[in-house]
Formats: sequence, structure tokens, C-alpha cells
Amino acid sequence: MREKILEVRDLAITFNTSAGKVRAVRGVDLDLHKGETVAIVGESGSGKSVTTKAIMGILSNNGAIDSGEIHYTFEHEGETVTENLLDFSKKQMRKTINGKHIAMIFQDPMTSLDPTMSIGNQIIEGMRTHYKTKKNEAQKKAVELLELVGITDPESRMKNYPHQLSGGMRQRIVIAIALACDPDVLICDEPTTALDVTIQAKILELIQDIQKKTGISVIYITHDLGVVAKVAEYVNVMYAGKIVEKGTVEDIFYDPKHPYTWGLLLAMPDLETNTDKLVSIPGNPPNMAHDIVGDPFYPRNTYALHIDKKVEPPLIEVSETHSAATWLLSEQGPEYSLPVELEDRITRMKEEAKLYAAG
Amino acid sequence: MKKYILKRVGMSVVTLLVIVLVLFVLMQLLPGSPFNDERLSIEQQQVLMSKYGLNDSAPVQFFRYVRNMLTGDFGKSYTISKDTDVALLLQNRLPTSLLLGGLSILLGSVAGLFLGVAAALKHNSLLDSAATFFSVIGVSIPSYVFALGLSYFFGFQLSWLPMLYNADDGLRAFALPAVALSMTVMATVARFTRTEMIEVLNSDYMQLVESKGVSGVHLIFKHALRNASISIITILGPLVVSLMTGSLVVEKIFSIPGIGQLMVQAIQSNDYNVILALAFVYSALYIFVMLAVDILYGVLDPRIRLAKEDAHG
Amino acid sequence: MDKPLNRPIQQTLNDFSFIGQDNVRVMDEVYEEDSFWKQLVKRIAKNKGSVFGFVTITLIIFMALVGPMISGYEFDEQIAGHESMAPRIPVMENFGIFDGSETLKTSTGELVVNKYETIEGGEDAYHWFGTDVLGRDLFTRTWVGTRISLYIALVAVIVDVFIGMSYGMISGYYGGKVDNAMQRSVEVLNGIPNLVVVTLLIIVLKPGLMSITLAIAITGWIGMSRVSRASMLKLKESEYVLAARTMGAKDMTIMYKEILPNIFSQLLIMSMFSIPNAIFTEAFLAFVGIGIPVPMASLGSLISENFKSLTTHFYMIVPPVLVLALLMLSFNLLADGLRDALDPTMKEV
Amino acid sequence: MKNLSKKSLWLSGAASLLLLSACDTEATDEVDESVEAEAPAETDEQVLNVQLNVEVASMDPQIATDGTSFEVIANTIEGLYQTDSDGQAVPALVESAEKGEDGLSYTFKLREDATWSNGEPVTAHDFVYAWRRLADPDTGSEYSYIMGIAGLVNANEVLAGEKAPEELGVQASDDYTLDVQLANPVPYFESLMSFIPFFPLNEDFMTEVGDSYGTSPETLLANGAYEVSSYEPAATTIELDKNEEYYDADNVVLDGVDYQVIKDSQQAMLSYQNGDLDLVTLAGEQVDLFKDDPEFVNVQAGYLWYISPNTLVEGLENANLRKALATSFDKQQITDTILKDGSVPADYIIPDGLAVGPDGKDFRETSDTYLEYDPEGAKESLEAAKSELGQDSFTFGLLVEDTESAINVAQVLKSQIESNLDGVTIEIEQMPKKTRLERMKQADYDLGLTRWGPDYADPMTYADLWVTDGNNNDGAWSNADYDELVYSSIDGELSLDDEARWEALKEAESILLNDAGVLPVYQKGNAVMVQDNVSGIDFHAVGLPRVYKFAVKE
Repeated sequence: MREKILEVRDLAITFNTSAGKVRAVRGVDLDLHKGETVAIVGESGSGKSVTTKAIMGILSNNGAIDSGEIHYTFEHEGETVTENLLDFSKKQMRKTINGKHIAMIFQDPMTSLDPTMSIGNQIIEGMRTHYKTKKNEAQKKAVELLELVGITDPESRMKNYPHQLSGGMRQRIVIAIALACDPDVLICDEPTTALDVTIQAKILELIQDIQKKTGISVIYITHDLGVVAKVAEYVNVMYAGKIVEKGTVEDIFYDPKHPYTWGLLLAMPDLETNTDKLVSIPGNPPNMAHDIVGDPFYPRNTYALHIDKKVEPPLIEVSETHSAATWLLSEQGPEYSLPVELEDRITRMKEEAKLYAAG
Repeated sequence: MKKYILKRVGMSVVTLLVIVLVLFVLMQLLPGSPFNDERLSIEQQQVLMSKYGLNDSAPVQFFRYVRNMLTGDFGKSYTISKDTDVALLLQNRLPTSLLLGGLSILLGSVAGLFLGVAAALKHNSLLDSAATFFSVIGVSIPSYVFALGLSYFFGFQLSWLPMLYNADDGLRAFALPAVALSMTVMATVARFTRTEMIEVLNSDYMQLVESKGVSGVHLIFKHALRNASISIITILGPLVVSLMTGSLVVEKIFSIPGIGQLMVQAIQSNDYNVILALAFVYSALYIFVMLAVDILYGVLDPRIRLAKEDAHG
Repeated sequence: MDKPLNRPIQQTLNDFSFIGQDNVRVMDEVYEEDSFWKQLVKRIAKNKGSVFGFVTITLIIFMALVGPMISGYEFDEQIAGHESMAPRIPVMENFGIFDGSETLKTSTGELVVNKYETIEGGEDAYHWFGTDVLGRDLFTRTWVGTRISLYIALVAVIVDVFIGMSYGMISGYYGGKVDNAMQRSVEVLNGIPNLVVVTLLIIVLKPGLMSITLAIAITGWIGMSRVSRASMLKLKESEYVLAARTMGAKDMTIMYKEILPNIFSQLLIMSMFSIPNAIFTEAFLAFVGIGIPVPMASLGSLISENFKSLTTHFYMIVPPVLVLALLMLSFNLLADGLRDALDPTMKEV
Repeated sequence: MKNLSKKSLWLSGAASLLLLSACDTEATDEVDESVEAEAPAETDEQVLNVQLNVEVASMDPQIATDGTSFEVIANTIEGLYQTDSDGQAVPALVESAEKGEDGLSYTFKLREDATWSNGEPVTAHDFVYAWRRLADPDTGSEYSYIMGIAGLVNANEVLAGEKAPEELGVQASDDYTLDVQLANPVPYFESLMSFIPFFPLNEDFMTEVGDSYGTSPETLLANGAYEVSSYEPAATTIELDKNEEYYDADNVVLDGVDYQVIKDSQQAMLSYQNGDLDLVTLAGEQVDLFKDDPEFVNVQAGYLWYISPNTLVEGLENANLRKALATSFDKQQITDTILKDGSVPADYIIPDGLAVGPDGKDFRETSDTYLEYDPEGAKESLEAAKSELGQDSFTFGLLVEDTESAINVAQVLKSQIESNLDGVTIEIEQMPKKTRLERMKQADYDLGLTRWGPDYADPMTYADLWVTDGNNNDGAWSNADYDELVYSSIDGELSLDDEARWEALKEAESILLNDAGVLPVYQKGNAVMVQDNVSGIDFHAVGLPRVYKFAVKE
């Protein structure tokens, strides 16, 4: 039985900037079940980080939540309760949710650790805050955590400062910090983007390992579909503050419906691609400070319909797990076929998967 | 760290020596002999000049000066307090000025930090604007205007605090001058703290700390302020300079026997040795503060404290 | 998860047909960003503080230029009998304020005097800000004095830009021994408190505008040199500079044609922060008695002059203090706004 | 016990009434003591709080040069003579003085009850020591030239280093007899003896403390009304206590004098109004607020402010031009609207109240005035100068020191000279006093606003300034007749005839001013506030500005 742990409904967030109001998130729905991994994929600025920051309650001061609900189910004093996190004050969030129930790993391990505090103290800080754990106990647990995240010689590392560690090590520390209070949900905001490719893989494996061991639920934010394929069970593709396609990994990789998802898939580097160059999505994401009329993706969409200029498409269900926001799926939509390169690639991916499964 | 400190100390000493040389050269260019009182004849002036060794060649005078200085001898005052050792003058006045300066820095930084942190936490709020406005006013109005205003209201109208310095009053005597002097400090610290705090509060690691569930006083002091303070202490140097400047006038208004008042007097009466000694003291104080800031910087910032010996902050 | 369409769609026949291949190229221009400067101006305009600053500075500059001409008095004109007269402004005098009367708190009781009524021809005289102890019109003097302070602001910026920026850029660009030597010299210069340098200098030279200018020139640029050196260090390793170098560009060309344009606007704004400092230095010199020579006036010298009458004729010190504070406030606010608008790290989101 | 004390108080009160009428000071003292013993809380210490505007530069009588230092020294050390409330020299340590018939020798008998605060008696040797010290070039005293003015035998030779200080014409024939030999008669010699540089010092004590003399209460000796209880070099507060060892201690009422250095006159006035100070000096505009106050006092100071024209500068060698400048500014306006402190216009160079002649009248009473404000006359003089010099426009720099009053006066001078004299431009150059003196001494100036304070009560303290090649004749004005009159009055024929000398000095003044060798501006006055419970402070125009010996604070 899938147990729903987090349910985001119609979340809309606006930032007040000197350039005017920026509508960063425009009605996002998201579901997370216990023990599962959901990925949010999109280009930078699509609103994926902002969504998760809203869940954590760490939006910057100039951000305002216009609408929506974030229902979170958790154990509180022995009872299972479901609360709308948006009703929580900042203080309540810190006290009851952050770290304790939902933890987060950030994009850049080089900047996400406090440079003036030792590693050990940063790890035990959460435990000391939430559970008033005794210092030596907390330290013992911190050493265990460091071992868990694969740091050798953990005792001596406790005294180190962030600048003395490499990027990969730091990300492991960040993971250890996130796990310190045994959270139910781990939000990983592009945890590998800033790392070398070889270390990326290791960190991903580490997160998967931990998930297996602890049964934690993970929200994974990335712009790299390659990563998604490795870690996620469910995928949400975000564009311009909205989810434009959602589905299982299979749905998204083998049967993508949205032209934007196509673009993302084509932009994945692939050794066996026949063409000389990577296909990229033309143009830039829209400026969210302007009002958006129609489908925000249409200016970059070679499959754009005339209606895209006027009306933003709704999410249209393809299967029980799969839906996409494109007029191509509408009943009146025209006939179309996937780009040839994409067809090729999907075929190859399926074959690889079979090989992988077989052997 | 040790090597780093040694290197910094060495640099400071060299700087100080160069400063003495520069001061000495400047002094040679000063118009007006210290002995041109209208009642002295040319012959007598010559006698006095040779008595004080002012007829020797410049290098001889310079080396003699440096040598004496190393033994704590700054020569004698020519005009302000005739025939008195400059060292004696300093000995009497320096502690007073240091106490006043220290009090002002303490008062100003605490108030400034408080204002700055409050403004940063309530960024873009009314409080923020008020704090900003207040601090800009603080740096915009000369401290002597504050000084006389304070003296008028609290000393004269309300009679709460003494208007004039009196050694018997203890710290009470410093209340008004310290407040007057600390206005600039407060304003500067507040402005700087606000900027730094906003930057730190928006940093990635603060998000991580918040996502751990840390909040309130702990968040502000252990993380935000600690990180912000690394940059905040760098303004200590400039602040000390502004305090020195301010003390010249504030000491005059409150009749405080400090080195600021002495400096103005020395400049106006061409008391060479006193000017040289005071310029040296000011420079030494400043360099010492800069050195302290650098070392403090290292203590606060593990990136410097633990850096390999060849690293440089 | 399908949501009902909440907007009626004006359906046309070709709504659901492809736009075609041209779509992408044509449409890419729609969201083209404003030019850099236009954006900057927009952002500044959003910041109330910097708008206030800009407007106030403009107003003060205007008054500095025009004020002395419209008062009908010369700045150094001592009108016998007009000494220490309180402000009197037409129209407003009818409301009982600025009518030229002042209350003297003498030790034998308060005394309301109106010199305009007692002196000959006083009925028709108007001194909008009053007069000083020598009988000079303070309105005229305040705006003449403002000119000096504005001139000093200009000097500060020029010094910052020409000396500070160049020094820092050269030091940062060449690095190594050159940098080391240059930085040590700055350290020494920086080790001498401005106070000492400025006062000694003014005494060695003759007090005057030239000396004040020189004093600011000697001490004012150090901060800027640091900033520009740091920018230079950052930029000189960048790809486009390396590219220019491999193409055989000369050092000077790289520095001034390749790097300078990229940091200039930022540094220029940094230099605005030195303006209040410079204005303040002048005011301080005036207070210690080595400022601009009489009978010329600067805001600083006016404050120190009229400070002596603070407890007797309070109104004398108000205009210069007000203008000085406003000027410093405005430059601070404007520079703050400009920096916020320019500095990406300070940008929101 | 209680009863008893009440009774004794009543008794002593009655006794004091009786005794007071009998005017027996000894007895009243006793009574006072008994009252004090009974109710010590009621008799607050009488301490006078006085504002100074500058720090004391030196507590050494032979080194000090400024009025502030003099004031503090004179409260603690007494010389042969002291100045009384009328400005006349009256005996202090001198019991009797004998003047030689030719006026070339003096024998002073000293009183034998005077002691230093360390218990040592004050003897004639202390004077001999101090005077030799004053004349010794090694001491570097700025006032050493006054020994020449006093006319002591060998004074000028000792000053020039040609003779040893021991050859100076002063000896102690015994502990209490001081013999002085003069090279020429000095009519004002006794008045000079009240001047601080001639005050005694104790040689033994000086040897003991060495260079540190006058750096702390321990390194100071007193033989006067008060002794220093708190002092350090350049201190902003100085405390004096009544000197119980003083021979005339019975006539000193105050328990002490506290000095506070306050440079800002507004702050000083606030403190005065607060009751923290008993005596302050007012500046400029403040006078308007306090001039009607019963506590307001105007005192005349001897200082003369004048413009020194540099006759070596092209144009200023012309007497008509100098005259034009001298008469083109309204002195009355300067004193009434700018200074307001009781300063008066000076149409002379020998100040009012400086010296009384053989006729018993003040010098000014019987002499003329010169160079009054006269814009029309100034214009005529200017026209004459223009045609003589063949030049239509003149630009002169005016050196002023950077004090508030000097700068304000200079600005009025500039404004008035320029508006009254077509074609004349004045450029003000302000600088610290020391720099101004240097520039003037090197004759590197056009016009200099300067001042001279009298050292002794005789017109000569001014007249000898402008002799040819005189030490302070910065403007190099020169007139043979003037030189002859002055030199003859110092040590020539005229010095023997008091009346002729007096007339000669009047003539000298007229020669100088009719040629506009200097351009007098004003004679300084001081506006001071004295709390109404304070009385008995003596203000003087010459030498010591203020004496507190007889001051009383109720």
C-alpha cells in the first residue's frame, strides 16, 4: 500500500523584486509517497527549487505564497497527523518540521556549509536543537553518520572545517547533516551538479543506499534526466513555474508526451547518438516578471499550435500515472510524430534497459 | 598561524618605521620655528635651536629621534608645556583618550550591531528604513554638533550628567563625550552590519542551517552574526580613524585631557616633538588595531586560522 | 488530474494546427531584455531611497548654482547694522514664522527682538536664512558654500577614478613584485591616519582649496584601489582576457579596453561612497581651523563659524547643517541604490 | 554632652560678637575654629572655580611666557612686589627698599617670616639664583631680555653669553638683603619686580628635582597664598589649596582655587550657568545675552591689536598709502558689533591705563589721538598715494592667526578697506599664530594683524618696538628722530629726567602714528562673568591679569 506522505496542491509563489513581481511558481501539484523517490526536472529558473524551499519554509523574505496547500503527514507525539505546512509559522516549522521530518541537501556543497563551524558541530547541531541530545551522545551518532556517508577516519574529521575538505566530502557531510535527525523526507536540490562526474555517481549511489537502509522518501531536483533515470520512480517535469508532464520514469522516458520533455531527452548526452551535435532546446525560458499568455513554452516549441499563443494547456491525462500539459494531447489536436532522433533514442534506451535487467 | 602573526607584526614594524621617516620629512617642511616668540631675539633663537639639537643635519636628527624613541624618549615639548618630556604628556593623556575611545567603540558597536541585525532581519520593513535613515543621519552630522547638543540637553537642561570632564567623576564623566563620539561608530557599524547580515542570511549555508531546524537567537548569533562579524571587524580600522578625528573636537568641547586636544594644540603652536610623537602614537594605535583586526580575523575565520603556513589572509 | 478549462476558448479553425518551423526564430525576440542601462535606471527608480537621493542632489546642485544669484546679496557682503538677523521670508512672515524675530534667552529673562523693525530700512529687508555675526546673508553663503562641497565631491570622484582605479588595476594586473611593492606602499600610506596626513599637509602648504584638494587626492583613493585591484585579479584570469592576450594585445590595451569597461560602472558607484567622506573631511578641517580661507565659505566652514553662535543664535547653524546632512544622506542613499541595482549578489531571488 | 555643646555654641557666638567689635583678629580666629569644630558640615569649603581657555604652558617662573601660566604661578609664588587692585606695585616679600641717589642701585630688605612650602625660609639667595637663571642663555628663557630692560649691570653681556651669569648685578649681602646694581636709571624698576620672571626659586629644591620641576605638585614649591595640590603638565584641571605656611595666610579667605581648562566658550558659559564655574570669559555673541546681567564685568586688558605694515613691500613704503589704510576702517564698529567684549577703538599705540606719569596722570589723559576713522580723509590720502606711486590698484595680503576674533576682525577690515579705498584689495591669509610670527619675522608679509601685551607699566614696553632694527620691528619702519627719543629715554640723557622722558615718549608716539608706521585697531577688553557671591578678585591690565589673593566666595 502506498502511503502518501506529502501532497502539494495548487502552490503559487510570487517574488517581489526590484524588477517587479516575479511569478516563480504558478500552481504546482506534487505527491510523494513513503519510501519513494520523486524527481522534479527542469531548466534553471523553472521554479523547482522554489517549490521545495516553500515546503521547507525557507523562502527568502521577498517571496510570498499566493495560494496552495502543502499537506504533510507525520508522526507527532505518537499520533499520525496531517497538517498544512503553510499554516505553520516560521518558528513552528523550524521546531517541528525542519531537520526533524524534512531535511534538505543543497546544490553547492562548497557554499552550503557554515565556514566558521567545525563539521562535527554542524552535524550535532540539529540533534541538540531538536532532541536536546547530550553532547557526547550526539557526537557518537555523528561519527556513525559520517561512517554511513562513507567518510574515512570520521573522528578526526569531526574537528575539521569545511574548507579543509573536498567538494565530494563536503556533500557527504551535508548528507550526514540532513540525516542527523532521522527525517522522513529528504529533499535533494541538485546535489551533484557542482561535483565531478565520478563523484556524482558515488553521491547518487550513496543517496540510494541510504534510502534502502532507512526507507526515507526523497524529492530529487535536477535538470539532468540522466540522473533522474538512475534515482527516481516518479518524475515531474517543470517549466515556467508549472508542472508540464508527470509520470513514472518509464512514462517519461519511453513515452514522453510534452515537446519540452522531448527537448530534455534529446539534450541528454549519449555516446551512440548519430548526429554530430547535441540537440538543444532553442531560446531561453520566459521572463517570469512578465505576464504569461498562452503556453509559456510555445516560443521555443517547434510543435507549437496556434492555440498555444492564446490558452495555456491544462494537464491532460494519458494514463493513470501519466499526464502532460500540451494541446497536442487534446482531442482536437493534430496528428504528430515524435522527432526521429528521439524515436531512435527511446528505442536504444529500451534495449539498454533490457540488457541491464538481463545481465 | 604563528608564522602568519609574526609576518604581520614584522610588516607593522616596518610600516611604522617608514611612517616615522615620512613624518620626519614632512616636519622638516613645516614652516615656523618653534622658537619664534616675538620676545626672542634671533641670537637667543639660535641658542635654543642648538640646545634642542635642531641645527644638526636632518639625518642626524632623524636617527637620534628614532634611537630615543626606542627608549621611550620622545623629546621635550617646546611650547605647549615648556621643557616637559613629551612622554610625560602622553603618559598623562593617552589613558584618558584610550578609555574614551574604547568606551565609544564599545557603545557604538553594540548599539550598531543591534540596529544592523534588527534591520537585516526585518529587511525592507519600516524598521529597516528607520534604522537606515537613522544611521545615515549618524554619519552625516558632525560629532561636534552632537556633542554640544548632548551637553546642552543632558548636562545643562536636565542636569543628569556632568558637562565637563572631571577625573573625580569616574565613568560618569565620559558618558556624554562617549555617546557623542559613538554616534559615528554606531551608524557605521549599523550600516555595515545590515549589509553583511543580509548577505549572510541569504547565503546557502544559512539555508542549510535553517533547514536543520535551527532558529532564533542561536541562528543569529552562532551562525549569522559570527559569519558576518568576519567582515564587520574589518571596519574597525577605519572606525578607529574616525574616532581619532572625532576626538579632536569632542575632547575640546568637553574639556577632556586627551591626546586629541593635545594634537590640535600642538599643530597650532608648531610643537614639533609633540606633533611627531602624537602622529606616531596615532599611527601606532592604528597599525595596532589593524594588526589586531587581522589576527582576530584569523581567529574568527578558520579558513585563515588553519591555513597552511604559507597561506596569506 | 485534468482540470476543467475555466476560460472559454475562442475557437477558430486553425487553433489546433501547427504554427510551423518559423515559430521559434520569430518568437525568440519577444522577451528580449532591456538594455543594461535601461534596466539599471528601472531598478534605481524602484528604490525610493535612491530616487530621493537623486532628486535631492539635483535640487541642491540647482540651488548651489542659482541660489547666490537670486538672493540679491553677495556672499561676502557685510551689511553694517544687519549683524545676526533671524530669518525672514516673505509670505511666511504673515503666519508668524520666519518673520525675523528671535527669542534671546538672556540671563535676565527672555527677550524677543526683531532687528528688521529696529534698523533703518529693515522693513524692506529679507534674509531668508538670516545673517551671520558679520552681517552677511546666510542664504547666499549657504549656497556658495554648497558649491565648495560639491566641488570636493567631484574631486573625490575624480581622484578615486583616476588614481585609485588606475593604481589598483596596475597593481592587480602585473601582480608579483610590482603588486607587492605597490601594495606595501599603500599599506604604509594607509598606516598613517588621514587625520595626520591631512593636517600636516595643510600646514606645510597654505590653507586653501588647493591644499584641501591635494589632501583628498593623497588620502582618498586607497579604498578604491583595493576594490579595483580585487576586480582586476578576478577578471585578468578570465577567458576573454586570456584570449585577448594570446592575440597579442598590449598590457595597456587589455587593461583599459578589455577589463576597464567591465568594471567601470561598478567602480564608479563605489566611488560615490567616497563623496560623503570627502565632504566630511573638508568640514572637519574647517572645524580645526585649517579649512577654506575666509571670507570664502564652505558648508564645513559655515558650520564651524556658526557653531560659535549655537547657544546665542541657533538659526545660523541650521541651514549649513541641514544642507550638509541632506547632501551626505542623498549621496549615501543614491550610492546604496546604485550598488543594489548593480551588484548581483545583492539582488533578490 | 548635647546640652553642653549647645551652650558652648551660644557662648562662643556671644563672645564673637563682642570680640568682633573689638576687632581682634586673633580672637576671631579662635572663635571661628570653635564654630567649625561644632558644625563642620555647615561651613562648605570655599573653593573658587575658574575657567581658563588654554592650558598652563609652564609652572616655571623663568620659563613661562603666557598670561595663563603667569596667573597660576602668581597665585603660588610671590616676588618682591605685587600689583594691588589699582595696578600699582606694592611690597610683597620686600620689607623695605632703598634706592640709590643716582637711581643706579637698590637695596631690598626681605621679610623674615616668609617660607617656602617645604618649610625653608625665602631668602635673598633665592632671588639671586632665580635672576641669574633668567639671564643665563642656557636656561633659554624667552623673557631673559627683560633683564636688560631692568637695566642690571652686565645684563646684556650675560644675555649674549659674553659674561658669566655670576657677573650679573645682583648679590645677597646676607640672607635677607638683596643688592641690585643698575647700568642706567630705570624709573619703573619697582613695577618690574612684580613681573613673574623676577620671582624667586629655591636653589636646593631646584637641584633636588632637576628637570622635573613643575611637573607635579611634589615638584613645585609655593611661598604665596596658595599651593598646588593637583597638577600635571598640560592638565585640563588644576587645583590649588590655601597655603597655610603663607606669611599672610590670615588674610586669605578662600580654601582653594580650582582651574578648569575649557576652550569652547559656549560650553564654558553653560557650566557657569550650571553653577560649576565662578569665573568665565565670554566671547562675541554671548555678550548680547549677558551684558545686562549684574554678574557681567567688563575689564580692560593692556593688549593692543594693530596692523603692522611691511615698509619693505612695494607701495607700503608710502606714508600716504599707509595713512589711507589706517583711517579707512571703522574701529568703533569692530569693537561694538564684532568683539563686544569691552574692547575699545585704539587711536594710539600706548594703551589706556598702562602707565601713570610723573604728573600722576595716565599717559593717555595727556596725549593726543591719531589715525581716527575718516573715510573721506582716507580717500584723499589714497589719491595722494596713487599719484606719488603712479599706481592705481594695490593688492596686499593680510596675515591673521586663526582665532575666531582675529578672523572676524580681519574680515571686517578687508570689507571696509575695500569699500572705502578704490583699487585696494586685501587678501586674508589665516594661519596658526606661530606661523604668522615666523612669516612676519622674516618680513615675508604685506600687512599683519598682530598684538602686543605690556610687560611692565611703562610706555617703553611699546615704544621700543619700532626703533630701527628693533627685534620686533618686523615692518622695518625707521625714523631717526624716533630712534633718538627712545634710546635716550632708555639709557641716555632723558632717562635721568622723568618729566622730559614722559614728554619725549608722547612725541615718539606722534612721530610713529603721524607717519602711520603702525595701524592701531583696538585695545582689548575682556567680558567676564563673576558669580555674585564672589568678590575681591583683582583684574589688571598689565602683567598679571587676575589675582585671587583677596577673593571671597560666600
